[in-house]
Amino acid sequence: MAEFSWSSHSPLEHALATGVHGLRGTEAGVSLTEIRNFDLIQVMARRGKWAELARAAKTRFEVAAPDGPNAVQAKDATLIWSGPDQFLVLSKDGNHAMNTLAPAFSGLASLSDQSHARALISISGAKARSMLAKLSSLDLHPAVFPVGAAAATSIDHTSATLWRGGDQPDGQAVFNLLVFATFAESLWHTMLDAGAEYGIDIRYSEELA
Amino acid sequence: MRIVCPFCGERELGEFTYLGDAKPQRPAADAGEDAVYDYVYLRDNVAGVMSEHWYHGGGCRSWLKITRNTLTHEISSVEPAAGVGAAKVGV
Amino acid sequence: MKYSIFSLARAALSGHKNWQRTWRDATPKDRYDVVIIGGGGHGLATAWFLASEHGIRNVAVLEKGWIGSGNAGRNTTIIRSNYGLPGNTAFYELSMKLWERMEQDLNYNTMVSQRGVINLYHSDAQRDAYARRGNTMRINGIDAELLDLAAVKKMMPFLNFANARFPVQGGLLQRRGGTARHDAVVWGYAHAASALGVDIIQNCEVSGFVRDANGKVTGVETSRGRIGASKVGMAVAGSSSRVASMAGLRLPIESHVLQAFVSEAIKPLLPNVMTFGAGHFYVSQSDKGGLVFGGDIDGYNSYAQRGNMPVMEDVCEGGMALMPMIGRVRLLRQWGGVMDMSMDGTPIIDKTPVDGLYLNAGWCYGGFKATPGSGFVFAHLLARDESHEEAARFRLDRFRRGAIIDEKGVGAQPNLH
Amino acid sequence: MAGVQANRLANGGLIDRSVSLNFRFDGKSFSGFQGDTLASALVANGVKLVGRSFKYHRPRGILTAGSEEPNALVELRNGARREPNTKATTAELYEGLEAASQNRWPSLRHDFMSVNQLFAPIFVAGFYYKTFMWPAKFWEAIYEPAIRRAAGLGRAAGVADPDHYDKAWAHCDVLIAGSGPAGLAAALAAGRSGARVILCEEDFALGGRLLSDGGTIDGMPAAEWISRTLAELAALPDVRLMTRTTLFGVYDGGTYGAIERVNDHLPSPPEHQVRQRLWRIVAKRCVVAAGAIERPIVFAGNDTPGVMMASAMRTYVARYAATPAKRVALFTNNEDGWRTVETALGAGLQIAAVVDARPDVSAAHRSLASKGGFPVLNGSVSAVDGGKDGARKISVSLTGGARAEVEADGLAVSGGWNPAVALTSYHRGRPKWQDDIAAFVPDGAPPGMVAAGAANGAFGLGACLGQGFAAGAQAARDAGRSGKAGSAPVAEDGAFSLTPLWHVAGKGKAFVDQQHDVTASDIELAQREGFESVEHLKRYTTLGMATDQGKGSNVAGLAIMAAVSGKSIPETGTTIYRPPYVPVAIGAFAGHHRDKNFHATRLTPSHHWAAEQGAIFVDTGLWKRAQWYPRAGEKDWLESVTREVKAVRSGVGFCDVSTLGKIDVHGPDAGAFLDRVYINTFSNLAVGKARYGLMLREDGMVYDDGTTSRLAEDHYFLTTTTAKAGPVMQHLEFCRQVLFPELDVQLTSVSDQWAQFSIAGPMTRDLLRELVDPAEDLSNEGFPFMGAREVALRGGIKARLFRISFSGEMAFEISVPARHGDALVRNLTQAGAPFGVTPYGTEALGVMRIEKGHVAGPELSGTTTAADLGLGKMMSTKKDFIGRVMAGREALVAADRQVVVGIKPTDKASRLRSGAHIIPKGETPGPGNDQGYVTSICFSPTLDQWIGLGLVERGRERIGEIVHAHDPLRGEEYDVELCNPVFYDPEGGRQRG
Repeated sequence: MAEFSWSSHSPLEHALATGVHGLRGTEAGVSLTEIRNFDLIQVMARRGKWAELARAAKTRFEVAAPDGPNAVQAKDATLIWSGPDQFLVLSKDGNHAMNTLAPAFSGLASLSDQSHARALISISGAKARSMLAKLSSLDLHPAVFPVGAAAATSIDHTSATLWRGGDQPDGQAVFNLLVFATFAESLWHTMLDAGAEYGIDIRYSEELA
Repeated sequence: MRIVCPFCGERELGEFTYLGDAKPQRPAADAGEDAVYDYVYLRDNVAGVMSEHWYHGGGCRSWLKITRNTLTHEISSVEPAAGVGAAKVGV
Repeated sequence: MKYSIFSLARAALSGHKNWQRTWRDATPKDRYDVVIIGGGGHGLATAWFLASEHGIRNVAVLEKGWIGSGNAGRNTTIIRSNYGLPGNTAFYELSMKLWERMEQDLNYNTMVSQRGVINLYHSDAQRDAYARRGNTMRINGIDAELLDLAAVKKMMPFLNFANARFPVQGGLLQRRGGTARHDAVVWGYAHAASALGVDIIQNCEVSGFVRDANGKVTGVETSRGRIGASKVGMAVAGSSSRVASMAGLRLPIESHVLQAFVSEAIKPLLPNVMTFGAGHFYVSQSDKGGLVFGGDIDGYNSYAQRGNMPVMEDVCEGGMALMPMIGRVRLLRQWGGVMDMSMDGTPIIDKTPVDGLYLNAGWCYGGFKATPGSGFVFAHLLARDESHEEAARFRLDRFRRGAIIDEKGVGAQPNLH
Repeated sequence: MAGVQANRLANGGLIDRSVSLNFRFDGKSFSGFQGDTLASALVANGVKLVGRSFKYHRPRGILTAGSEEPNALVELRNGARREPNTKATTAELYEGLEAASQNRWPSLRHDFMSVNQLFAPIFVAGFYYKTFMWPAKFWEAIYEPAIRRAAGLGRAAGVADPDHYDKAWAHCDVLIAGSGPAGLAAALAAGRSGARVILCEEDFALGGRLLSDGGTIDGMPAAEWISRTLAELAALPDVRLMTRTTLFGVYDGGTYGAIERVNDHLPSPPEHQVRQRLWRIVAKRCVVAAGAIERPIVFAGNDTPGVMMASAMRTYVARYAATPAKRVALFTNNEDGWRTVETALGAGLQIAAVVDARPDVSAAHRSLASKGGFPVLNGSVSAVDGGKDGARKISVSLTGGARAEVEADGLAVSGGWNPAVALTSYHRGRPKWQDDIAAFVPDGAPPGMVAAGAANGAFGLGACLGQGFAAGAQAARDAGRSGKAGSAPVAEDGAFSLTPLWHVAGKGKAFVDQQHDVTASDIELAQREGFESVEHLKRYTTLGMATDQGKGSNVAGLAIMAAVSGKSIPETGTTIYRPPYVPVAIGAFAGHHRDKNFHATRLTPSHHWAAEQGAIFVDTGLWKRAQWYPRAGEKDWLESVTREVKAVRSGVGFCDVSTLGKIDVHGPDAGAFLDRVYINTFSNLAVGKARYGLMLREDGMVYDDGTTSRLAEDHYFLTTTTAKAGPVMQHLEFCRQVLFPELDVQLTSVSDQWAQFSIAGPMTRDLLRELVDPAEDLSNEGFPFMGAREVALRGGIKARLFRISFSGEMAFEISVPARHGDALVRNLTQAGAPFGVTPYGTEALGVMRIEKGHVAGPELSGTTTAADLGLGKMMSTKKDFIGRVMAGREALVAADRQVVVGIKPTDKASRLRSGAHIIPKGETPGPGNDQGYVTSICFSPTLDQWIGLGLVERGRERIGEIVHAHDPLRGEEYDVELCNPVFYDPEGGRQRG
């Protein structure tokens, strides 16, 4: 009997073509990078257990879990608010995967693995906000949506999680976007159409930074 | 219309779904057909300020109780439904 | 005054100085046999049928503003009888037959145009649902045809067949469906009813009901004084809950805003009335040349007679998905009407629990096409105190009994109908 | 190079004479300059006749210089880009522009339809309501088609718009409509205060009337002040000036609609760019500085080419250096009109006369007249002589009764100014009448909005600047910005005196609404016939319903109505103002969402694999699902589907069912929660077990069904139908958050987390034994029917395995994390190869569910009860659940309800179709015996005939009865037998085995 290979395929693998899309001849206004391998766990506090969960999270991540629309950077994870009394844990290398997180929050929270349910796209570039203005109804002005701001929102009538990561060394803002896997290819094409007039530099990364 | 979600902040109408009047309360199990008929079918259909159920399905997935004027669409208050934030109940 | 090409030609000779008012400007009398609240199409049609069919001419129609100022003057002018459920099918066909003789009945050209109404389908499931509906229509003696893709292509070659997200597969066609000039329907009924003695009283807002010791309604309080009535009929779709509440009634109705749109006038482009089956969009072209179109209700309770952008965008997205040739045609005007959305999407024509008060309500966005039929059966109810055969299922107690007529199958949530 | 621009002044104007642009109008070549509109270029080339009116096909010229233009409408561009009804007055000139006049045949100069003018005595307002009624058949056959053909203005392209559109959001503290003095001053004040500002200007140049009228601001010429102001605004980081952008509507919560004509000034949009962009602007405050619109005076012949609004004439002369006439007369009732005389004199034009309706013309103007050598006539213009080549002579009724005639080829008309009150009135506000300017001004506005400057009835330059600046500063403060606004720009206010004059009585047609040919006598007729309400007036005469939206005509029309009905203008009132402020391309409202992008597309984890196999896909909601997998040599879908079904029934097959909604229900009260939302009980379901569940709506009708498994004491895995995945999630959240807040339960959609496949057929276990770790016990004892648990797969990953069956065969559903879905489908193929494993699509799935009598979408129609579906016994009597009480209503438990039953034609060769109705055998079909209909059909390879399910009155009591299938739509009549809906293995041995 044969053993089987269980290779993992990103929902964007088919649609993503690295290189420049749209306007050429100048520096691309938008940079899109898909991040392919990550663990993503939805943590929902149980009735009356928020305080305990918050303590347990603090112990584990050494940062306070977000209790409002923010993304908090821990040393090996990002905790992204996803609704009242709930947050997403984004990490890699199995550090905070289901099997390690579940025991830590046992009885305090209900956990659902979302690692395969989403695609993760990082958006930057001088025209990132112009492109996002066509996709998102959020006000992404630096003063309104600063580093660490997060939003559970909709893009193209589809749920999405958007948060602002740390700025790039050149000071440019970085927006991170989680979209549902089965919508990802469709949304990707919508993003390409929205950004084509600025030129898009397309890449992917096998690893969460 | 813009709705200030108590959790997410001000958001665009398209992120929300409407259910309707929040005044009717689901009757107890033994209340009988008349009471449930009233709950399911009859409406004050207020021309003015009414309390309504909206769902922030395109955001944090909270059900909200919104006080809104049906003549002007002006929203005067937004509160989470009773079961939202249950994790903070009793502590 | 009789209207015809001859009277028009004669009038032209005198510079049109001899035309009289289309309807008399009546002042309220103390008392009427029947008072109808609401000077829209339904109220005026009811008055005309009371006078013409039942000989009841001591009738007043009370209108809070100008006649036709409610949904009669804010709709997309579509007439059809392509319903699928018992209760609806025969009623709307009754109405259609009355449309077909309206101009001669009223001596007023309401520009009834039977250019055909086609509901496009985009999936096998939709085709099957239309087949069921079309067969219901045929069983009720109504014309219906199920068109396949080739037939639709021939009839409407301009649709997006090549590059559509949800390709058209065919359509259910009712050739006798079409449009009518909405304002003219109001004026035509006013003209004809007034000629038979009906008092049409504008700027007369009802503020309450007069009740006797037994609770029977014996008249109405209005902005123009108290008016006595043996019977009072409500035909105030959009305001039904407000008026009913004056009599202490709560109704299975919510008020919602439905937007409608018209484009600039262009030369004839669309042959018929069509509805998109994969989105919220329906359209026809007026005789003046504007594309008249609409889609879904905004979805929240409203009395504001205006809507918001998401629905406007949704409707135009549907239009562009269906026929991208309209991209450069410009939207000229946007407006909103207040719909009486009933809990099953079907109207109510019935006596109320209050003696002497009769209800004609819950038309959702189907009220215009029902205008003559609604007037006909409501007049019957008012005159004879029993439901007309074709409106026998539009009872108020059907919700309590479970005898609901839910064409869309979405249940007691008005914003989904 | 074509044309000589004979009417172009040698100097001046804001045109760029270094960029000459060629264009064609009605096939004739002309040239203009960068900075021209089509209208100004036509003026420069001496073209007077530009269009034909709607009803009478009267020759028309250019009346205005803006978006209020009723007459100069053209078909712009060619082919698929043809844009009907384009206002020449706002269309920017570009190299190669092509425009054609419209609503004329065979040509603009010789328009056959102008014979309509002969019938004008009959074609009065509403004439069609009074005739065309006899004989009745003639209306449909003759009259109406003729009316329709005659109606309409320009021709739409008739083919798909080749350009792209998009939509975007913007956010600001202060939104400003208009860049005239008030708008720029508002932007300065708000910007300096630190506010985020967006200013929308519909023109391609900023400055509003300053561009035409000049003036002195802060001691400098207007042009210099504009450039200084723009420089200062450009230096502010959060001030955004959007030209070619019209703010067209205000919606709830401070949301505004604006249309940006991104590339309409070019022949076609550059690659990757859109033609137009729809903006949804969210603003805390809005300052409407949209200015005012000069209004006409209605007199006979006022539609003759050469008659032009006075301010428009100034614009053509001053801004475009183009002269609409050589010898100009002015007809005014106000001081402002005289500025046209000043401008014309400055450009060296002759002034023929000024006809001023006011008795008291200022001394300054009188001296101007004597210096210029032209008469000032106190009176009114009563007629214009001329035709398609323009005006020639103007008749004047002098105050006191005498008459005068003036030779002129151009007549500038000013009846005063109407503030642009549309934006402030869109929330059903009614503007109020202001006597001193005889105009409606805003009376309140939607929340957060304020009008300033001319839009607010302040016509002086100083007042505009002052009001704009104050409004901008206040708006910034209201938005929470506290920076210093500094001082306001200063200018003198000119005198404004006006004597209202709306209509000059006289012989000949006097047009109120020029595009729709509504005359003053039409309004009188409407009044005579009782159409006195302004809304009736509008609807009866079509006044104000043309593409200019009544910008110029409405107030004049209601003033005439007021006069004939003996009321004041404010008593007469205005019609309701409706957006958009200018007509907006439908394509812009759709944006990206057209063609394939109309709606998003959802792809299953095996999509690309299925595409490689050549699968045919079907749209199911937003999903693309494999419908069947054709193989070479198969002649049609039925052959493929039949093969797939047979393969499953005799061997093994698999199908991607990832589209089902999947919800994690967590928490100590998860079981109690499910008991309340399902009609059956789940709290007693053992861990490791699955159960079929049915949900009702609160009105007692079936809402959804699916299989829910208990994976742990506090964890259920709930599935929904594909169609209801979203609505059920919302419904469950409502139950959790609103109805049952006391329960400790959490819900998460995991629909996208899991790739789920059904594996079905007698050889399912054989396949799974290849795939699953040998340590897992898949025997009937080790993994019984309705078992559910996690298993290890060969090669290292874990999967969930559910022993459930939709096909009626021995079957499992297997799910793996979605990124392994593609691997799973390939591994299934590999593991199943020895057993001839066959992928099957939704058609085969549907065939097998019908053979098995399972209900699905067509039966879950929202109008069926559990009992109708034959599932009434599932309803627990021991607990409350959603829908329990209403399900008991009399009509829902009536004995004669239509219930699910199996249906098969008595002739095995006969086809069965969904939507056919069921009539008792031997009866004539009619409403009284229409007993139900066929809901679902398939060709059953197993039974070798067409079979189906139906909803039939008392169906379950009538098993075995032969009834009639009536399908008049498709012309089919045949007998069918009502039968047990479970056609296949009714004992269920196969799925349990």
